[in-house]
Amino acid sequence: MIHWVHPALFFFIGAAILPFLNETKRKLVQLGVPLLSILPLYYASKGTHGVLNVMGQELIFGRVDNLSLVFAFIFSIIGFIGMVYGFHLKTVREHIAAFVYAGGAMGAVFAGDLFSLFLFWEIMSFSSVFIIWFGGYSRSAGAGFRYLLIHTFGGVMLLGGIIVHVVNTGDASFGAISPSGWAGGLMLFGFLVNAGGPPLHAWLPDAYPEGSVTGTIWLATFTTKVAVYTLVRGFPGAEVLIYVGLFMTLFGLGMTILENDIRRLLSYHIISQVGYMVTAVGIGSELALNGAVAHAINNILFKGLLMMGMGAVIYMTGKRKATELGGLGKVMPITAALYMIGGFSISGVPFFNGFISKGMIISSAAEAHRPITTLLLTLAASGTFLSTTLKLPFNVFVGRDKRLKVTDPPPNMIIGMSLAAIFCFMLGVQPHYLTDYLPFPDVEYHAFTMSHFVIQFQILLTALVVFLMFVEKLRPHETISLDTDWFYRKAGTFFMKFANGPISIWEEFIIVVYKKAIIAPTKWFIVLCQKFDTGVIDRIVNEIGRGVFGGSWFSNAFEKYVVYAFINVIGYLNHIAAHILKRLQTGSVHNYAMMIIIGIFILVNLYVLLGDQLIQFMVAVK
Amino acid sequence: MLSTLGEIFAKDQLGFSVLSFTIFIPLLVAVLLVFVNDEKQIKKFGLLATLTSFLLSTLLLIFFREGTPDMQFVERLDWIAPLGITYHVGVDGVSVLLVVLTTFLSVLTLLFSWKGIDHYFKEYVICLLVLETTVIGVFCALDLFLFFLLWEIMLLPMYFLIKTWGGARRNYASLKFVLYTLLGSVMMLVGFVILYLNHQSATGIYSFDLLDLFKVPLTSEKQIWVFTLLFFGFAFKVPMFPFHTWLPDAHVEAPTTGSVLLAGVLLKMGTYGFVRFSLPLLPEASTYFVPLMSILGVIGIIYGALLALAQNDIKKLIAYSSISHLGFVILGIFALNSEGIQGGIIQMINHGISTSGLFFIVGFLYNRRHTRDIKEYGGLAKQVPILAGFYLVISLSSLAFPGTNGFVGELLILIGAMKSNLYIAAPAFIGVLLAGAYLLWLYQRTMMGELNNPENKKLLDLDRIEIGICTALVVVILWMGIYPFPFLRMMDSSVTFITDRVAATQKMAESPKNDTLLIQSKINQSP
Amino acid sequence: MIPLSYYVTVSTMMFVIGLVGILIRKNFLIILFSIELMLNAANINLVAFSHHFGEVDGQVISLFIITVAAAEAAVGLAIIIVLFRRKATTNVDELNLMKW
Amino acid sequence: MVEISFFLYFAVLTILSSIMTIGFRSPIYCTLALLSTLLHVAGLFILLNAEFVAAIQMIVYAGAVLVLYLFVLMLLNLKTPEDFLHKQVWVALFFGVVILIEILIGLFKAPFFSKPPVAKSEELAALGNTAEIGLSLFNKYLLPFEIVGMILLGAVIGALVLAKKYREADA
Amino acid sequence: MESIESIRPFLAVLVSLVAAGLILKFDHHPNQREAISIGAGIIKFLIVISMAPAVLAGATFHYTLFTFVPGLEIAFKADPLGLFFATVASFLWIVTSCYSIGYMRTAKEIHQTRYYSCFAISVSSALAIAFSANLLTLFIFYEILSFATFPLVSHKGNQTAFEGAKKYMIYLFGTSKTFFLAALILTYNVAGTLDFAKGGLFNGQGSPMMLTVIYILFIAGIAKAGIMPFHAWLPAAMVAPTPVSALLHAVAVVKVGVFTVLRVIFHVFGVDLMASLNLGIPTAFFVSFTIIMASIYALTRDNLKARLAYSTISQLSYIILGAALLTPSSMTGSVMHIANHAFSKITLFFCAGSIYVATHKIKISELNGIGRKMPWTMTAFAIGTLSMIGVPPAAGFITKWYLAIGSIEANQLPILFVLLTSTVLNVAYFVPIVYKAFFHKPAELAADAEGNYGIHHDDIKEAPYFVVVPLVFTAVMSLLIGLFPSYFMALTQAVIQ
Repeated sequence: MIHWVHPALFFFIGAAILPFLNETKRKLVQLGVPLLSILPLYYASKGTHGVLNVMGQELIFGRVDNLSLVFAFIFSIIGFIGMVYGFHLKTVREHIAAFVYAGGAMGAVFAGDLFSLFLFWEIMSFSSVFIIWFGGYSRSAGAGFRYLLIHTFGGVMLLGGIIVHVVNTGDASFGAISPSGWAGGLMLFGFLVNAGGPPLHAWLPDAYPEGSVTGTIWLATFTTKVAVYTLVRGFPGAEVLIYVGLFMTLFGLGMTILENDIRRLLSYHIISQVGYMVTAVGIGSELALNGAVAHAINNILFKGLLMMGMGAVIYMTGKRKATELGGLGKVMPITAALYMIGGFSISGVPFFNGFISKGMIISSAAEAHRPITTLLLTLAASGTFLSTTLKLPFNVFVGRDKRLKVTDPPPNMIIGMSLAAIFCFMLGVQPHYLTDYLPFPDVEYHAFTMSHFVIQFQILLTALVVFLMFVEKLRPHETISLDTDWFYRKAGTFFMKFANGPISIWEEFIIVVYKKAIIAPTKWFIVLCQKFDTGVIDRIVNEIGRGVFGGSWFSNAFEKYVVYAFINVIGYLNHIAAHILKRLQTGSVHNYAMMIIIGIFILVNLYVLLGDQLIQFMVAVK
Repeated sequence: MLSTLGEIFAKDQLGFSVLSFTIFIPLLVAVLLVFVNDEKQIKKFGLLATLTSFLLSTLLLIFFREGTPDMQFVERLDWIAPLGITYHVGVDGVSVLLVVLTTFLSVLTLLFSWKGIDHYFKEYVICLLVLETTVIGVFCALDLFLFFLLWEIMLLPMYFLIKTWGGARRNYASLKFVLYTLLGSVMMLVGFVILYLNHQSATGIYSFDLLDLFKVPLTSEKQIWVFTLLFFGFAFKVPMFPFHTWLPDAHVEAPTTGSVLLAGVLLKMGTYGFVRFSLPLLPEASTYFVPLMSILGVIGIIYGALLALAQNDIKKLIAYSSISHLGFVILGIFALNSEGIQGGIIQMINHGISTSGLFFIVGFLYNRRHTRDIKEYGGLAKQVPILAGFYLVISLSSLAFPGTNGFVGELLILIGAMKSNLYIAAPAFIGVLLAGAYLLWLYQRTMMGELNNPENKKLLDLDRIEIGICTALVVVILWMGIYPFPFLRMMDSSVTFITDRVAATQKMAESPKNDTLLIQSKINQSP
Repeated sequence: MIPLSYYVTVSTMMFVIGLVGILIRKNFLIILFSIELMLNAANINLVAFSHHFGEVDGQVISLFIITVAAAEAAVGLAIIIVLFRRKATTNVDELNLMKW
Repeated sequence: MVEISFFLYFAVLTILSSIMTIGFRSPIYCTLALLSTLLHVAGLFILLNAEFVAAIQMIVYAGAVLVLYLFVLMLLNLKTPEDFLHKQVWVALFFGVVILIEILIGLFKAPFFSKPPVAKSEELAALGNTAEIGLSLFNKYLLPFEIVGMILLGAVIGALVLAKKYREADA
Repeated sequence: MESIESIRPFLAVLVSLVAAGLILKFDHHPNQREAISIGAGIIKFLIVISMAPAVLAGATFHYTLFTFVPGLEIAFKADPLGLFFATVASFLWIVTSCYSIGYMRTAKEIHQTRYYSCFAISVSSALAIAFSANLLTLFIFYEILSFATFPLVSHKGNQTAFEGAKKYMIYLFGTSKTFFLAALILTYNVAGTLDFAKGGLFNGQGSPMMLTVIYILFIAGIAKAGIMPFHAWLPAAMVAPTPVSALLHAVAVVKVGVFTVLRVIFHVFGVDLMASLNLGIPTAFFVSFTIIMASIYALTRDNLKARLAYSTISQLSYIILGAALLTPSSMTGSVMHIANHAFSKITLFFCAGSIYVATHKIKISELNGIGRKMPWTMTAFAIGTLSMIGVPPAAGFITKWYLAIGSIEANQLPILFVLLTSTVLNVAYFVPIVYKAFFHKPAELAADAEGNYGIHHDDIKEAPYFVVVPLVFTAVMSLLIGLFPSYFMALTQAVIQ
């Protein structure tokens, strides 16, 4: 006997073969896969299976225990229900995404170590976003994108936490983790993002209403519940979760009362319900954990039912705002009835499953001696009744008749809803089908006590009275409920502005810097250099050259006026002397005689005066 | 006389005076050409002369003995014996490549001149041949007087080349060229004479012989004086900043062959002078002047490059790029280590090849379009793909693209310079960068983009001779770029000899008991 | 005894007079006279020294001089006559054939 | 004292007549003054014990040469010019005086100046002896004597040739 | 470590050089030409892969071509890091060659011969860089690569292409010629050698100050790695034909950049020296800035290739970040990311090219609904996207995983947050493309700036097989590497040890 076949495999294989099948076979596969996936769950033996060694890391794909099994079961079941509900659809891709999504959720639930958990976690994120996109509303794409962003953010936080954890402890197995420190903190944050925890919860009411009618079932089921599963697994008894959970519960509730969009209202409701579970995990007692798990499972069922009901309304009418709807009870009686079953379940009306699980959580809070927590949770239960079970159906199914020409939805939808309703009721009256499979089956919890009944009825009646008193006030309004998504939408816009503004400027700046700060000054400098070269250096050279030529003028002048003048003067003197001599050449003997005499006289005198020196000179010359 | 001629033949290691033949064959043919008038014959003779010279010079490469710093192929002959002037030629690792470069480029220039010279063709060839003789002689001369003599004679043909076959402002340019060089060479002569007299006073023998002068020590102060004098001689020729302004003018106005020879070999004479004379003869002064020279080199690099970026005239651009490139050579030489000097020498060769190549390219364009204005061109690659291809390779070589010869030189220079002085060498990288900028920009402006100018649409691509010229250059570029080791090995021991000489004095300067203390203190004071 | 110097002084003065005479006179004859004066001055000197040293040589030479003077006179006069025949004057200044 | 008186007389007149020789305007007067000069010089010769020379002086100079001059003078029949002095007269006089002074200064400095004659009186007595002169002339100075003779001959012939009146055709 | 003298590294380089020559020869025979291209790619890949067993066994292949200048050789060495990169590059060349055939023929590009030959030279250079045994060889081929890719970038020959190519040149040459060359020379002067060595080549020489300067010069000089502020060339170079962008700007050029950085960090400086100089962490923070900024900027780009380009800038810094953190895990992630990013990003580029070929659309805003018409392309794109984001089990996750581990090992929590933020940003800029392609209704046709109407939505068909098959193949590969990373992981381990 095979001990272990990973149920996610069915989904993945299904997703893989789906595109290649014709319509009949495809529908068969659609229904068959979730059913088939239940089989291995039945045969699964508890323990660790499917250990894979990748890159030196042990990946545990199959840790089978009560906690994982019970989630897996419900995933299979709701998968089947969802497939039935969406049976009529001809689209393939949505189903592929749904299968991958479901497979991811399955995988995450069975993941025994943090790596494989993260692996499936991411698969979930990336497949679920397609479901939102397949919604086909104008806002789907944007909402899906935001959804994906936030989930990626949560995912990376988780990854960060995982890494820190693994590095710090050297242990990658997924068990209880201390919520303090970076590792725990980041992982907790990552889980809470998926659980719709504040302040990043806004993805939930933002994205879920934009999914397709059928797709929303899957959405409402997997992401948050896997998150609850991981919280239960990882952070049982983390004190902080109580406060987070309470906040979620009340905040979600508050928003439901204000909300007009019917699926958005339900989405807030999911937050509120998950808040219960988170609180329970925070309380951390065995009962509380049981309650959390039970409530998660119930929630999957009744929330699926509610979503299916409203989905049917939307599917038939094409309208999604409470103000536009009304009086549908006459034309869609089955839908209305089934919806009411879901409504009763969620608000904890006895004999419906919510009664059990909510009771478990509230009593665990009481047992933990947390009166305020108990009180607030109780209050929230009445609020739930008020909004989901009374206000919304009243406005949609009763209320002012808008005379919409619709009928009940196609049978497969009815069947899907019915199946869910049956489960709700069945688990409400026979809770041990559930409680036996809870992680702590030994814990005794008796839901059907008198006090529980009484308290619950009181609460519900109070809520009913309030509703009747304020029925007019609770008429739907055209509201725009502000939520934290406003912040991150604005932040997104702002961020894009930032990206388009300063960052772009920075980027342009970098590019411009090269032009302006490097190229342009270089060009400028080059021009400067050019000027320097021609204007200064070359000019100096030319000036020197000119100076040299100026010098040549000078020397020319010198030559002309000094050197030549000297020679000329000598010439002139010579000339004059020659003239004199010529004049002396009189031919007159007298004159000659005179000259001879004077000459002799001079010579003699010279001889007399210089005779000695001359003699010495002559001697020296010799 | 006959016996001394016999001496020449006996001295050479090849068995015949290969250097003298290399040097004087062009001259002889030039003389012969006086009596020839047929243009074809002139071409034939000219080509024959340069080719012969080139082939002989390749013998130098083939028979060159590596691993010794000694002069090789030495020929020595008393010339003016009473004054100690000899005809003494020889090559070592520093000069042998330059000799071959000269003969090589001469062949190419002569081939280039096949057409484009429309008047005085005979005189033109004679000028080229005489120029070749003198330049080879300068690179071979081991006698300072012979060196100086050839150095001066070289001016003549160059002057005529610019003056007769030059552009519009040829008178100005040629005069500037000659005056500049003469001014420098006069100072150089004074420096030589000081060396000469020093040798005489030390040994009692008059000698201009370089190898003799090596043996005579010179006091530090004298070295500084002589260095300064020689500096002007060489720096004007290189030209170093700020003595460069003759170069753009001369290049722009000179005919293509003039530019080629001017850039290819004449400029090397300056840097060659530094390596041949300044460093080994005046090691202390060289050390002393290292900061100044390096800074001038770096300024030259950046300044030349920046100015090249500013030019609109292709030739002027390349002329300024020469200043930049020779700045590298100076930087390398005055790193005073073997990498730097080797790089400097290799860079001389590179610059000779690549810048000549660029001038050839410009010459091709000019022969076709008769303009050198960059704006007139653009998108030519489509019209003249072969030219564009060669142009690209040569440009890359010039900008020191890895795989071309330019890179080897620049790498070695920068290694040497960085080793020598990090902070001075660092700005040189800007020069490296700018070299890429101006050359590629030039290429882009001329060759790429749209072929807008209708005149350019009639351009013809290179003909067979032109392709031959370019191919020869590109082969050398790639050979030296990819496998430069043989060239480096040739000059290795000569360079080591020089660096050893310099290093020896540096060591001496470090030891305290020496008259070089003065220098040392001066160095310390210098910023 | 009359000292030698007296004679020499006389001779000198006479010589200078002859010299001056040559220079200042235009007449060829007077110039010849002046020459005679100078010769005589020389004669006086010769004879005075001859007397002074007690030797007869001076006198002998003075005789020669007288003889030569006579010859000179003869030739000179001949020239004068020729000149006069040509130029009809004895004025030396007019004999300027050497002028160039 | 007599001797000095005679000397003074001869000396002074020699000088004076010399000056007159060059100073008279008329050549005739000049000739006569020259005659005077020569005669007085002869007187000086006598004072110097040179009788023979004195005799010759008178005979040859005064008798022969001067007569020759006079003849020529007559022959030429010269007119007395107005400007008998040359233009350079002052220059000549200046230099004449200077030269005279210089020579005289030189003479005064000369070693023989104002020294008594070295000759003895008997030698002096013998000086005037013609025989002595003759002996000397024909022994010691024979050659000069012959030469002088030749000179005279040459002068005579020369004078003849010069003075000969050629016909116009010969000239 | 065993060292084998073998010509194989050089042969691997040579093959595509020869191919380039042959391609030029077969200028007018497109079929032969492209067959040569592919054939050379296959031979090259086989040569490369033939070295793998020995290298994995701890040996290295050496081949010294010749001495370049005294003391420096042109030498090739196939060590694990080089082989890693060589495998990626040579393998993707085959794929890209096939893709090019489809792309270039369909887009009717000009100068195809030039394109193929330059392509071959580029790949050859990339391989040479991968197998360089020393910095000098690396530098030479680095420059040749820059240059050989220039004609590819400016392939279109219009003004934009030239502008882009000019910028490309200015950046790459500018930085490499100044900083890289300076760093190389300083290294040589300090260490006396340029041969890569395990644990660095400095051997204790050089002052810390000097080494730091050298390191900074290296980082600044290797602009191919696209570290801010030296990244602007990359978007500009996207004017190239898409196969060029794909191979060169997802694999060869930019990877050469980061590969060089890794070489510098691992084999020039060595991990120990890096640690002792305290250079790693500052580098990590520096590139973190790039990661974030480039991602944010990618968000604002409407041009698909520009967005991919900025994504590349961001992703490249991952690799450097990993190396800079200097822990074993981070280095593993770093080296692995070379392959991961290569396969993923090339898929994305192929898709962009496919879209262009089929529709001539380049803007993301025009891609509405295109996924329905081109399902294969856009599915591959989605897979590539997932890998880029780092969704397990796609290849990108391995990187992210190891890098994150490394950041913790290095005690750098901020780095971890950078990685995580970057992941979110990756989603933010990639996912809209996917959902637009699949879920948005096609926009009304509007005339573009030149007055041409694009292809009507209904007329859009899937690109030709030569285009689609490679991109699907690489998409699958990027998944497979994530699932079966053993080959690359083994090489990576060999690098790290």
